[in-house]
Amino acid sequence: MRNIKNNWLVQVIGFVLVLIMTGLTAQGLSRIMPPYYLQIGFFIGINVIMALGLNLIAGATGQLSLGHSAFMSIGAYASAIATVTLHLPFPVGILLGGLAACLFGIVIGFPTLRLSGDYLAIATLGFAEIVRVIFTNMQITGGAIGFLGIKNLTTFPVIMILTVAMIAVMMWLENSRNGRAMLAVREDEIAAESVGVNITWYKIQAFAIGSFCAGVGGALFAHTTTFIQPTDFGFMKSIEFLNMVVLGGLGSIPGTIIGSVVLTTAPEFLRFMANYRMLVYGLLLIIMMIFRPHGLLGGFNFRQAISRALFLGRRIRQGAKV
Amino acid sequence: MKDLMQQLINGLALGSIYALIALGYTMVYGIISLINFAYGEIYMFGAFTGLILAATYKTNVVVALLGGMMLSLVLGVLIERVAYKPLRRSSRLSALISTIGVSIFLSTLMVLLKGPNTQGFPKLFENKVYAIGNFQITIYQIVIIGVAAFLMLALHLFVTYTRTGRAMRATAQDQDAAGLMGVNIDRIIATTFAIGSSLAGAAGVLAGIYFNAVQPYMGTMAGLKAFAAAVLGGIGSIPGAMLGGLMIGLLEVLSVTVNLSEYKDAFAFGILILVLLVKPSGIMGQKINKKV
Amino acid sequence: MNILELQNVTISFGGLTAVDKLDIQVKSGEILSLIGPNGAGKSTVFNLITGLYKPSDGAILFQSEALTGSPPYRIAKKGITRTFQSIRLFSELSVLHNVLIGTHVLGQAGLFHSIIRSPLMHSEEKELREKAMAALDFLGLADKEHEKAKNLSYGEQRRLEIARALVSNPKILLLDEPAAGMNPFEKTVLMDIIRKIRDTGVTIFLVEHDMTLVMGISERIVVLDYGKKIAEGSPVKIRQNDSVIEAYLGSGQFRSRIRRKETGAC
Amino acid sequence: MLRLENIDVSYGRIRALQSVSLQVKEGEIVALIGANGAGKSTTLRTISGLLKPANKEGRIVFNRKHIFGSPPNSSRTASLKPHTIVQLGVSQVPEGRRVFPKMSVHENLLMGAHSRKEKPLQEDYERVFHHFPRLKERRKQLAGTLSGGEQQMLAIGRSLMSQPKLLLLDEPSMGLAPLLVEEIFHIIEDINSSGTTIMLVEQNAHLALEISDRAYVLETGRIVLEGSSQELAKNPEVRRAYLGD
Amino acid sequence: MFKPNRKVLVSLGVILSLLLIVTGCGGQSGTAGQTGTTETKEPIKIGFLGAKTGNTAIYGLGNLKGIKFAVDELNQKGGILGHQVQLIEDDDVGAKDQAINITNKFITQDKVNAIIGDPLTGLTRVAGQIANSKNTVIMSAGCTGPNVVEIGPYVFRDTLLDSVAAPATMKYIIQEKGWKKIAMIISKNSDYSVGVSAVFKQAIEANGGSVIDEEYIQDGDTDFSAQVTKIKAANPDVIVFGGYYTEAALIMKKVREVGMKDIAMVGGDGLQSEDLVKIGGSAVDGVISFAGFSPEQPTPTTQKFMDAFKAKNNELPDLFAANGYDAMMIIAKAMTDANSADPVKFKDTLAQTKNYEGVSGTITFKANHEVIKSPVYLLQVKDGKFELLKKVPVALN
Repeated sequence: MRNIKNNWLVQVIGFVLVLIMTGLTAQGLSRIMPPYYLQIGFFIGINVIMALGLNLIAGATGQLSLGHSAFMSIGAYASAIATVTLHLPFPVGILLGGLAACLFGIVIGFPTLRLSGDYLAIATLGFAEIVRVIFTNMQITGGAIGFLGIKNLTTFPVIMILTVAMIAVMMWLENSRNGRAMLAVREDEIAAESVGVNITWYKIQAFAIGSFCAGVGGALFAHTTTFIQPTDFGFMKSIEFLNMVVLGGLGSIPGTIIGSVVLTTAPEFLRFMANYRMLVYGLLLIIMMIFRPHGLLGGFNFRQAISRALFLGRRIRQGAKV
Repeated sequence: MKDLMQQLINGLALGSIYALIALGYTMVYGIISLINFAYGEIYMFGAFTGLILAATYKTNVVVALLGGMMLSLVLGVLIERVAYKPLRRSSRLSALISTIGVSIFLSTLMVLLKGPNTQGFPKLFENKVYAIGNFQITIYQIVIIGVAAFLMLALHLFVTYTRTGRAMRATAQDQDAAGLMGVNIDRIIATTFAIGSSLAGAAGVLAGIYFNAVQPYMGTMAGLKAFAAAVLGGIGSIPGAMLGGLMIGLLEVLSVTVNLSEYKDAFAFGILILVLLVKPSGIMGQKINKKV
Repeated sequence: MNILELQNVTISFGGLTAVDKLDIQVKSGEILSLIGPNGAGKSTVFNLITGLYKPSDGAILFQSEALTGSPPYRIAKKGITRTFQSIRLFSELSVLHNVLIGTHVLGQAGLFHSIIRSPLMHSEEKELREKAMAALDFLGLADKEHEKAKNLSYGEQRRLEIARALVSNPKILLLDEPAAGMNPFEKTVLMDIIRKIRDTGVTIFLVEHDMTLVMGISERIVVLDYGKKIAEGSPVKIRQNDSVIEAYLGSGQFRSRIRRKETGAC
Repeated sequence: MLRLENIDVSYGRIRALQSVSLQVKEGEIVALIGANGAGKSTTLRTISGLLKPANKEGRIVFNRKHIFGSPPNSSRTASLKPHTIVQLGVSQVPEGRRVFPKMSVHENLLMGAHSRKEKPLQEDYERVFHHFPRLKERRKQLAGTLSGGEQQMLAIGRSLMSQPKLLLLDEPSMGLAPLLVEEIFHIIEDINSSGTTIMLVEQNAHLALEISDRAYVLETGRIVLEGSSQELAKNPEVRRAYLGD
Repeated sequence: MFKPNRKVLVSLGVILSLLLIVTGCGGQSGTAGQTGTTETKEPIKIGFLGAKTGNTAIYGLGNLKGIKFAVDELNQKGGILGHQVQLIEDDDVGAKDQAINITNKFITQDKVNAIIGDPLTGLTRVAGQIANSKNTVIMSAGCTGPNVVEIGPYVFRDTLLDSVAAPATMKYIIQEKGWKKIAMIISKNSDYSVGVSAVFKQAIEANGGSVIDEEYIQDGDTDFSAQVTKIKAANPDVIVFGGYYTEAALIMKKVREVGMKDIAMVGGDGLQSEDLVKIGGSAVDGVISFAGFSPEQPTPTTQKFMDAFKAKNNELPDLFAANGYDAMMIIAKAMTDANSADPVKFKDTLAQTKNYEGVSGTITFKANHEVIKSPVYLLQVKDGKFELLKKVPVALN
């Protein structure tokens, strides 16, 4: 039993099977679900991927980034250029989008990671503004007029498969040597260094993976909306992703997912508020932070809770023996 | 380049407004290390207050300015009470999100109250143009630069020589030690919010007069630029905020002069990043020692 | 043989010389204590050894190899780990995770292996977990494995820090006031643990204030005052050293100018 | 003058102080000794209001006024803030001096007088300069540029500016050369004999027991011994643990 | 964990009551047309897609006012084909993802018969894709950029297109006014401005003018002193600004301030708003813009609309309100003519609209159902009012 569980091949096959199942389920769902709900599902998927990326940067290694939408825009434009201008297939477009964002994440990461806390925040914010201005003035992106003619290639199965894969990878990562080192950087940089963790490397890594996610999210976004403009990736967009991560519980993967779901659907739920919707949205942010400053699931670890429950059970059994 | 001098004056006027908002950022940051994203909205609120006073109640400039400052002050204190004070002991990120909530709330509220349209500012006094040599300066520019300079000077004197000002500096340097000296930390924080907000309010009214445009979302970009200015100058440093504000104002204007106006915003933030890389604590900021 | 050597090490902060031309030799396999009044520069010495501070002058040799200029994580990889005076745990993480992070230098599996869950990663993970549990067991923390680090008592936190530093099989362990905040019973347990660690071949370099502990387990003691070494030798020798007594143990020189009246205990 | 009854203090789930009770009488010098991490500074920080006791039953009373806890036959629980406690006449010289580095010596002294609403008089300065003549020469200098000893003097002088009835000193000898330590401790005695009650946290037990009238020994957040300093200095346990015998 | 104390609760209470007061103040702005009276027939549902908050709310709310006015008018007359008209409004905040969600909601949840919006080209393209694929008519009352009606037979717009009006305007100022040295200002972050400016530029070259200075601004900017200083140094005959009235008014104030007393600004119908004069005051005197109608010599339809609108809303309609009104009315007419509110049926009738006399101009849909407004009016501000300068007929093909 244990052998099977730990067999690598079995795990890989299992993972692929799960992805295939997800794809099939999604395919089925997209036939029977009302388009409105299906469409919201699209954006939940995209936002989960985006927020998971930011969670790795801000939640796992503790670097406040206010420029997540810039990486999203890089991914969106890169994938659009790949599929429209270069006629490459969509999966290649997604990959290129992710890699382009990842590359920028590393390039920006190296110098700016010397900065810490709020200085990093303002530097990433500045970077995002610069990226936006450059896209506004570039020929290949269509400038302010926008990038036209992107095909609607993002299907529900694609989103679902990528989202599930991303969640799985994030959870695996969190529970590996590599992921633990990232958490250590967040918790205490000095202590982390003193046990041999190269903090710069893990910070860059977080930035690279986080921006890769953002790039993938951007690619999916571009091929959902079929048309992108620099104004789609403004400062408030970065803030939205930060809200998702913090609202759910910074550093918690289930929290991030819940945060993304809540904030993606909130505008829809709040539609009945008509004109007061954004007003309420602002208020909700304040009230949430006051009453749950660590987020909805802040300080709550699913894995730990489960293992603790099991552990307690074991202890009781052992106790009975003694 | 013969209009360089002219552009410098334009930049100085613009920079004065950034500097006034940046002062609020920097003061609050200096004391509680909070980036208050709602400052841009306080600036917007100040501008609207000035507008309402001038347009509806037909007050003169001085009343509009003081009224704008006073009401912004009240708003600032209210924000501190509601959205920041309950979060003093939570993580700074929660406080940050809370201020973002305030920012969204205030700008939306203003759209609901006054509509999204840009509104002109009633003419409070006649604008005159003085030609000096081959450049000119308008009364508005003189007033903007003058009032901003006066407020900054007043703030400097207040912080340097008054009992409260001293307590503010002490709190910024060492909050616990200041408490042990009998400084009421809660009140100092509220005072800091109040002063910062009234300066942002003043900036709003001045911007209303100078640009003649008041609009519910005017605070977002101005707030970001002022924040950049505060960091550029060295966040927590009052002279730094003035310097940073003026620099960003001048820089924007100069980017137009050298035919790169389309990259105007990129310039401001680009320089900011460069400065941070060379001197991570900003131009006049103190170096932070890594504590072990 | 000297495992660690400080040669003429000097560092100053803003004009204040915190460590002044310091020479210390740590012999392989010994328990060496560094004592001195608060603020004498003891923790600074540890920070210099572990690379958190760069000395403005002098050299630090580990197994005759210069450490100076290496970043802290590389120094840890070489086999120097430490605890901190003000406990620095990964406080939101579980006890087990804290120690697992301590095994970082033992592992190989990087990002790639983590993401594809390779067999290498699995076997390594298993090995590291066993090691971590062994370390927790050794320090008597095995039953707290799922507790968050911040919820432990002072004494337990100190022990967890030791477990974290110890789990990577260091050659030398730097303990910065390990007994601070412990009660007398915990202190005796700690002394035992330190001796046991040494017996596994790990050199111990210790900063401590508790004289019972210092005098009880040290083989040699170095006394620091004002950033300078003022004495070095066996516990017995140190206890009799006049300058040590004056600077640290209490001079007895200071005499109250006002005759204090006898007051009864209340 | 000052009375602590059953005070518990915790950081998170860690209990830093456990039912600590002690008192300081007018005119005394009382020392608090113990190892690092035993809870000495925590005690002083709690008295000054920087930390709040965790238990409602605990009580801190200064000159019949409740700093914390509810007076008998009253349901109102007092929990004064640091600035109010200073106004009552309890001033603390914190560990590590904590002078305001970017302010001049003069401004630091002014900060010391902050709790008194009126402007400090020349004689207030004179009293400080009487104890610390060196500060007078350096009035205009930034506190951050002073030497360690001078900073300690400034920290004490700053506290004196509030005309405290009770002065709390946290590790005044920390990081100072022996000669300087002696100088400062003599000044502490002088301050005491000119009428200020003193409570002293000191890691150097010799010094502490020599200067004080009475002392408390703290161990892992509990008071394990108390008595007159002379008796404690003879106590074999104390001698072994803290005096290096 | 934070325990809510009394002060916080009180403060929250204050905020909430503040919110209630505000809500109360604006309470009348519910959905129009839901009066329902004695109707038994299913109402015809029209979705309004646009921003009601956010940076672009100014255009969305403009549209909405006109549409509501039209809906009220229709319902008073007994609705369309005997059905009352129900307007469903949703706020997309100017964001594409929200626009997509709302469009889907309109079509599949609310089952609207037609959508009016979004005034922004970008969002119309995005929403148009969805509406077209789901056979629902969408008509933008504001967008001017390319690649909109090409999406498919269900996508319409009723705006005056720059490709027609801009060349005519440039021809007039260069050849008739003789202003050859031109300074251009482009708002770089506005697709409208970049789009219309490109057409302007082409036309300038075609008519023998030259662009001697090109300055960039951004929508939302308020300080134009630097750009104006440079323009003054370049000494042009005229300033061409493709953009919106807010920035135009602010630029003109600065232009007059630095002493360029007589120079005119020429722009597109983005300048058409009462606010141009409200913000700019006397500084905007002489500003020339093209438009689909002339407020000074309005057709009876336009005049009637303007009077009634003013009576109701206490302000003159702006371009977006007029376009919104027309969009609703053209759709209503097409439904009536087709005798069906089914988009599949009435979209063809709609595409055949010829010479419809709307309040924003005379509207014709070309063979590819792209909109043409003819004639184009050139207007000039004089003493705070737009006056007719010239009427230019446009070929309908």
